[in-house]
Amino acid sequence: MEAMAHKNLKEPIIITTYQTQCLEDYINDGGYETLKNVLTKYKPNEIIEQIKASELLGRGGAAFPTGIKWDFTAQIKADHKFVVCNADEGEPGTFKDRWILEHKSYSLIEAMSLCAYSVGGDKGYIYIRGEYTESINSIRKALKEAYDNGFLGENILKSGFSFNIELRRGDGSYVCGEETALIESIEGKRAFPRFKPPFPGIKGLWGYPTVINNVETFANIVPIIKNGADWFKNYGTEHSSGTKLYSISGSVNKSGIIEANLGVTLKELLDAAQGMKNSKTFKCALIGGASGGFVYKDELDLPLSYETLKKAGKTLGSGAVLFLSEDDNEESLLKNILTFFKHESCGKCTPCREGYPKLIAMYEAFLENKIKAEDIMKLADVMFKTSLCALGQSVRMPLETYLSRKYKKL
Amino acid sequence: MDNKIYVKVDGKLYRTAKGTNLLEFLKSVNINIPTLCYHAKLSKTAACRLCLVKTNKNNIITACTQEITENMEVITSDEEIEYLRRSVFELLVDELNTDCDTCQLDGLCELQQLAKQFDVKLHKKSNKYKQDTSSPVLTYNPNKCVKCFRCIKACDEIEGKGVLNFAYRGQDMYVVAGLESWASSECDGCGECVQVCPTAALIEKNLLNFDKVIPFEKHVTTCIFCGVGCQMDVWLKGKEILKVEGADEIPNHGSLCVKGRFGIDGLLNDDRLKTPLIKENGEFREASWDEALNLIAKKLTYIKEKYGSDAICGLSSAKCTNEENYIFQKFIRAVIGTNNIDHCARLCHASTVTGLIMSFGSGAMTNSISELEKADAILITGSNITEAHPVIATFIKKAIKNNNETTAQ
Amino acid sequence: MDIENILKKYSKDKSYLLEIMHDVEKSKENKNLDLNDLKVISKYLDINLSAAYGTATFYSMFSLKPQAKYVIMVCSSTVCHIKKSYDILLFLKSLLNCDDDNLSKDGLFAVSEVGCLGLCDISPSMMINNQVYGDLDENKIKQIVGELRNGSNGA
Amino acid sequence: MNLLIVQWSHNAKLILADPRKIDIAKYAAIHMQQKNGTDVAWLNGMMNVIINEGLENKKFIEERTEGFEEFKSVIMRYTPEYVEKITGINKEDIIKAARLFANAENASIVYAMGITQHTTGTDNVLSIANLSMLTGNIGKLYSGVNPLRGQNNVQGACDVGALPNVYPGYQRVNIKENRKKFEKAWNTQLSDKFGLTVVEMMHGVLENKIKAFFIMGENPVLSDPNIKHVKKALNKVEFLAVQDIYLSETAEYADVVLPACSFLEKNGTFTNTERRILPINKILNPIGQSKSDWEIICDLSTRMGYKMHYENESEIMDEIASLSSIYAGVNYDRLDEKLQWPVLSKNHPGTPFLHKDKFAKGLGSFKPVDYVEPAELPDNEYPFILSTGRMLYHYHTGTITRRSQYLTKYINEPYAEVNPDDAKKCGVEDGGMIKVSTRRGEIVLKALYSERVFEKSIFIPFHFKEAAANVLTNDALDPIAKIPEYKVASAKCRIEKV
Repeated sequence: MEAMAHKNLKEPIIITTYQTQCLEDYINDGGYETLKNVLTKYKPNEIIEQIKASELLGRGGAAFPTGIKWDFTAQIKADHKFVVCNADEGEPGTFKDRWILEHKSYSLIEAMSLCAYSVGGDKGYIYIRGEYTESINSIRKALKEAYDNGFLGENILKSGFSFNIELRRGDGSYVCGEETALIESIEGKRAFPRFKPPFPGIKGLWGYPTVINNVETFANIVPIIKNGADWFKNYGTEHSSGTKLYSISGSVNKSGIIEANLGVTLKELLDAAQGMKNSKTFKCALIGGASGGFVYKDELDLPLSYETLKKAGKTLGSGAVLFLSEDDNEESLLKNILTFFKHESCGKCTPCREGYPKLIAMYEAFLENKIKAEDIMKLADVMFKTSLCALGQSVRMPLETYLSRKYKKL
Repeated sequence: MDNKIYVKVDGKLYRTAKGTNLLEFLKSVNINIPTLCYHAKLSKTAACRLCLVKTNKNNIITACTQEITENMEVITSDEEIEYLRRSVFELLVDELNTDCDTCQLDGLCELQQLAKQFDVKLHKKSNKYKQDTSSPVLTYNPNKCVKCFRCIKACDEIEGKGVLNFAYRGQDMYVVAGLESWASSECDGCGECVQVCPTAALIEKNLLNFDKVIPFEKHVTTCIFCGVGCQMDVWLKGKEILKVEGADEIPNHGSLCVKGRFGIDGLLNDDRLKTPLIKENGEFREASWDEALNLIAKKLTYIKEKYGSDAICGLSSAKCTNEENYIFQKFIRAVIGTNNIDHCARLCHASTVTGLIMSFGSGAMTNSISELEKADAILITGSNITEAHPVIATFIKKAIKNNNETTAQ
Repeated sequence: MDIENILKKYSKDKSYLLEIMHDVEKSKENKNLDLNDLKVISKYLDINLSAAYGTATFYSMFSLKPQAKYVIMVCSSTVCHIKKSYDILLFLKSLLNCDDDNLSKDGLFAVSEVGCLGLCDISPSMMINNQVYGDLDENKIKQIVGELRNGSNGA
Repeated sequence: MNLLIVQWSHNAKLILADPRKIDIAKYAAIHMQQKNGTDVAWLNGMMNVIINEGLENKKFIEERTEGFEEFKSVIMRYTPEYVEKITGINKEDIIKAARLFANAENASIVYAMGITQHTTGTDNVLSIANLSMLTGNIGKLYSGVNPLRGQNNVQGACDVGALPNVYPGYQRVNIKENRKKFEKAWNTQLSDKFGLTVVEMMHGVLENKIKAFFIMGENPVLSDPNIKHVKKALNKVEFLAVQDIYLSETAEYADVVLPACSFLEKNGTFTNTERRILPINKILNPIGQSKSDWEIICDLSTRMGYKMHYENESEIMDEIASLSSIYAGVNYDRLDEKLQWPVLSKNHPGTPFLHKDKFAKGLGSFKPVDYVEPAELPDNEYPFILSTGRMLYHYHTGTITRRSQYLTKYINEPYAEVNPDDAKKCGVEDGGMIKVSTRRGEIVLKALYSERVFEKSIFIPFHFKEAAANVLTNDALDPIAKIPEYKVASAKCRIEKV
């Protein structure tokens, strides 16, 4: 079975391929052909046009149109441009990038090279969180093979195009998933997010234009260029094209990664995960990781696409879906989330640094009925509106989606 | 066509250059926006999140990170903005030591002024963190630190030293020099960090000898520790010197080196000469001005008459003022009657004067210090500039560092 | 590999700070960076000491305190939390006789909590040095710890 | 180099030529570590490359200078290969530096006593001037020849005539009109003979020509080369008066000592290194009976029968302005303007950079300069090169800084920077005591291992009286400027463990 929409995907498929790919298989399967084709036959802007036409949205969580992002960088003149793959998958409940890194590493490298060719990049970085030792090993191996076989380095496939990729490891910091923090980290510093604008596409690594995309975003590139934008748009919804890898976990019978069209319903995902474990009842799901929102029974038919969730006041985020049964406790899960964010706050901006410890204290007081839900939400709202990066803004959604349901007044 | 555009602020129309920093613009038209991490000499940080405003483009933003663009409309104050600013400020001070009663900088502290503005009471005695007193010249009290990045950036961007950093993260974060202590670091004591600190987190050690800095007097003068001529503000409490700060004027624009900022106590040591001294039988004894001056006058007159004017020499001083040097050379020439007058310029730059007069006709530095910041190439030779002229070195470092981050436009 | 040999692998590019610290820590018997390591690394990369210190203390995978031969990171994030990771943690600590610093009595293990390890499909999970373990229960943990103590596991 | 994003927009490259690996080397695109005392050679080498590659500014040379052809004929001998042999600088670096300098739109030269304090000091300066004219980097913004003055008012003291050959405003004493002008203004007769320079004065005492010394605020016992010699002179002189704020090492030799007040206790002006006239303001009352130096001198002068009276410092400045064209427009009402001289009239805005359109002397002169060895070179007996200079925490002879409770916490004892390899060979530990000796004397001090200095070279800061570096230095003089060779002439020294 194949993922990333290579074959016609009709219904959600739980991924069962856990065999490591080798370069020979990849090449036999048409790997690096796209790159060869592109380097010999296409102009950079033709590739960008195709990505634009595919309407691929960034899969890291912010869902920014990838083609437009590339175009920004392509249009800037600079001595250097960088292409960065954000493989700092730290969002709790998300593990799809890990799968791609370990099983689709060649495609990832090919995609980064295509990106570099399109935007005029000369150096790439894959930033993988340090905990992913297997992923690090497989990317290392794939990089070496790519260099050994002329798919990377100077004068790739004798096209005159040169591109190098270096692997960088994270060392335990959730905020590195934020693109500017990740850039600081690659530069060897504390991962303090930068303010935006300027966006990395204009001023990124060492001040140079930098395209930075999530692993899954890059994983979509080769298929799109290979099969065309229209093919890609066959999948998904009108505004969220393509398929998505959903990380399914929690009290279900079959945890794992499910590939499905964007717009798949929660119910369909639950079915693909073979229902709730031990025949328990579905209580709710936390969608989008720790910074996502709770979805309850009455929303089981909600299509999981970027626009529908946004409309419902939630977010698809990384596509993580944590199923909770009647036995599971959202209240303690929220405490866990708050503690996690407090631990990961980088400390740069006031609301996040000082807000989380205070929020935890308030939440505890709330659980003891000492304060009202509104009081918590007030602080969460301040943090949401005033924090520098998403880390400080994140907590409002899980709190709100839970509290507003339980304490209707909100 | 100029590049001026219109910007509407609280309903009022202004004209300004496109790309102007919004916060700096608002400050320039006297609209009061609370700030803490912002400092005119430093790059923007956007850490304190106090300068919140609303624009028609992005809703709530920090003014310090916003460039003015076409058709921009800005609201600098409404109920929500005031509420958010105050809320952020409350979060900021919540865990800090804000015991102003025991603080030397009571009345001068920027945080205190903001608290007044927000009508937030400051009184907390938090001493969670250990102070770092290991530097010879300054003390860091993390309990009073608002994590504004100013000190870190000043050390890096103004001084080009980059000695400071934050350690740990989140609420546990504090400023660190070197490995755990100031004394272990590369800090050379210039004190730029102290000068930009908005609270008493970084404070001159000397101030710890005083209960309160206020009331004090501030006098500007010119530093004496090298040829740069840094302008310094000397803070006085009665007759005692509290501290010295770099004045934000030509040529140093606020910077000083360790000598200027922390060395002038060396001028006021107890063993200063207080009366004239006359040597008798190999020992000095105190004398009156009349006695001493009459003795000198007598001796010099005698020697002049006996051996001639050229048997007398005067050594003037590069540490004295222009007026004093003038008077002294006039004395040697007009009163003694000789040109035997020289001073230590002979020992440092006589060859400059002779050489440059031969080549150009004038023996002085041809250009200005501040111009160095805009040179494309700088050749330094025979000058250990970071030690002998530290403040000029900051200009040069800036010019060069500018190069490390090429803009990509 | 000692620190000098690790440094040789890297050019003096300042951005290698994290990479070098990562390798140095892993190479140490007690899996920690000490102040002297930071000094050597700073000198090599020509960066200020505080840049090394500040960076080392920012990232939670680095430890300035000595850890142990086996560093056990128990995932405590959302999914594992739902799957009772806290019980796993308590069990491990009591099994290993951990002190207040979370070091086992025999000095062989250091136990800590960690954010999501991305092993949510086999939750609850943990990582010991470079090895991952999922679907944990008390028996499995006993077995893993036993194997490590006997040296029959390559983690 | 650090942790934060800095948005810079400007471009500058640093070329450093210094035997020591000083801190600014971190920023240098090229660091040429020349052998001490070979500056003319590498400068000529750079100019050789510039001319050979056609990078010189022909228009500037043509329109603004004279003497180019003769100069060029000397330069042509200084090929990078030849210069490499003399200086030890890699010839590629010389070529790179030359191109970088010549191709820059605005190139500035900054130097200090590493260039001037040589027996070839004037030659070095001439070479620097040549380089600036060759590339047209003089007489315009962001360029120029920029000697950095070591003391706060070296520039001003020279400007107002504390020199043996010129009156205030660099008006030569041997020119009759100048003398007449000052005789008239001062209402007296003046000598037309050049006076003695500092080192010559000391020699003069020993040669029985000088009988009395009046020293205002200087400390030659520590600051002058070959201290033994200075002490001998001060012991011998018939009468010595010293005016200072502390009982300095020099004041100890005095017959009469007068208490002056410090800059905190008086008004006046300093002229900084960029010719900027800056005010000092009285902040404290004078300590004890101390008085400002000018008041003391005026009083003395009056007692000697020449009445000098000024109400205040402002009146003195008015007199300076009336006699010196470069200060003509300076007065106390304009001090806030912080003017740079020449300030030619009351409305003149001052001069941020010199030699615009025209050099002070008309055409700029290329002066051909050949490399000459330093006065002393290492030999078997004294195999090290000794260089002296400043360090951050102390100022000059330490009279003030060594009394600061803060500065002395950083460092408060003499030391020598010694190359670790040398030190180890001599069996000297880091921080161990060594004896450094030259033909003129010896001192004992701490050795600090330092990779800043070459092998076979030593650096000693001169601030510390306990082991005064100038016991060792050579008082050999530059023949024109009469500046002593602090930087190399003292080159022969040896270190031994004590």
